[in-house]
Amino acid sequence: MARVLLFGRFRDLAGWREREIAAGSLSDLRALLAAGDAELAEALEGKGVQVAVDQAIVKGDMALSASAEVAFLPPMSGG
Amino acid sequence: MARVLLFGRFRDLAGWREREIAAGSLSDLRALLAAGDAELAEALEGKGVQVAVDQAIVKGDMALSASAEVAFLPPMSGG
Amino acid sequence: MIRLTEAPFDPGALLNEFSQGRTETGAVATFTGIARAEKGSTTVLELEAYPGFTEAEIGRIAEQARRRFGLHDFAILHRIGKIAPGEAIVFVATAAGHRRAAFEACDFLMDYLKSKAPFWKKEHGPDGERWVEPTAQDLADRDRWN
Amino acid sequence: MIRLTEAPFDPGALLNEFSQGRTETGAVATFTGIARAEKGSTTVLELEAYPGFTEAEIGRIAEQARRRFGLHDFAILHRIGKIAPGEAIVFVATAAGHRRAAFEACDFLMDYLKSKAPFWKKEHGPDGERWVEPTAQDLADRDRWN
Repeated sequence: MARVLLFGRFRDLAGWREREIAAGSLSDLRALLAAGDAELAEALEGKGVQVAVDQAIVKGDMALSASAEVAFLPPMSGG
Repeated sequence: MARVLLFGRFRDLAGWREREIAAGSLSDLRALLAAGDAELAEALEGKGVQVAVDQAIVKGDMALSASAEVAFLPPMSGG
Repeated sequence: MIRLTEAPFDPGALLNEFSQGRTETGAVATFTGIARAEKGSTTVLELEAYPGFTEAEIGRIAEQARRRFGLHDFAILHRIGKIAPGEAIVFVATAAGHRRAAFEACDFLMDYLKSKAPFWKKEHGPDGERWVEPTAQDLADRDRWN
Repeated sequence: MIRLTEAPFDPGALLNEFSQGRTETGAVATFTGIARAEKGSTTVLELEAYPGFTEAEIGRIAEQARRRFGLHDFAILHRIGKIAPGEAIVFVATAAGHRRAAFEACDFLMDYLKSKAPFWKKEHGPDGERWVEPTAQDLADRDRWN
């Protein structure tokens, strides 16, 4: 089960912050999210959005281990 | 009597910090200083040296009132 | 030092602690970012981080700044959670032999924190709430260092 | 606030006092200049001012900075007399709506203080004493603002 984390506006959009989802790859995970919430899935594909797997930024698709932590990160803004 | 103030290395060079000197103009004052201490007078003409009369920077010659305060300022460096 | 905190912090105490015992440093620059009331349009600012990941990402950039500007040291403290107007959001201090390096490194770190560090910022006001993303100015500021 | 002091001062207390009650400021930049030991070659730094004239000249430039960078406020504190390595020589704080103005104004004021403000600086060390004048770098830094 991947541990899926939503940050910033994604959390407000989805109505949840953290979920366990069984997915073998990032693309599987995106498809499962889209089936449940098309609006969220579209937002996750937006400009400037980054994805971290096990706290490292990744590009494109990748296989997910059973204990993977997947975080969807909207454009960042601190200070 | 003009009140003459020396700052920074001028004070070390002259061996004094403040003197009352009777002078009707800046050029008179420079001549009097040169008569007493040629080395000091030459240093006061050096590059980057500024003169303040009554706490305002002046260029060239000017008449001095009886109560003028004349300060000779080596190149400045704070901080 | 890189730290996230949910509690208000004391920039003056951080500056003194950071400056103490430095006999070869010469220059300490700091930046304190303070939550603005925006004339009443913002009542509370809410900052979210990704604990662990956020500190590690800041650390990566801070080490880059240390090498690029020859820093002797740095300190970065960032509030998370709810922040009232007038409270400090972020404090950055840099120490270097001379002032140019200290200023530039502090400026560089702030540009990074504003535009690329893993934080998400929500403004709460009388008209509701909104997520804030980096401005065009923030992105242009960051690109000065490329 | 512009002040000369013969006694050691507390930069952290100044930063906190300066930042307090600012709900629209957004950005506070500071610079603290610290006396360097220069690996033992300087044991004491001695700073001389022209009381009255020095504060007035700094005030003139600080008002120029206020207008040029749209500062909300500034604070400048400068030590005079004998200063030991590790002690603060100068503290400059600037407050503005946004960070770029605060950083630039602080940088501008320090370039002025280093190269043009009415101070004279002598280094005392094991090999005697020497008067220090602005370096070529100080003059080049200052000329960036012309």
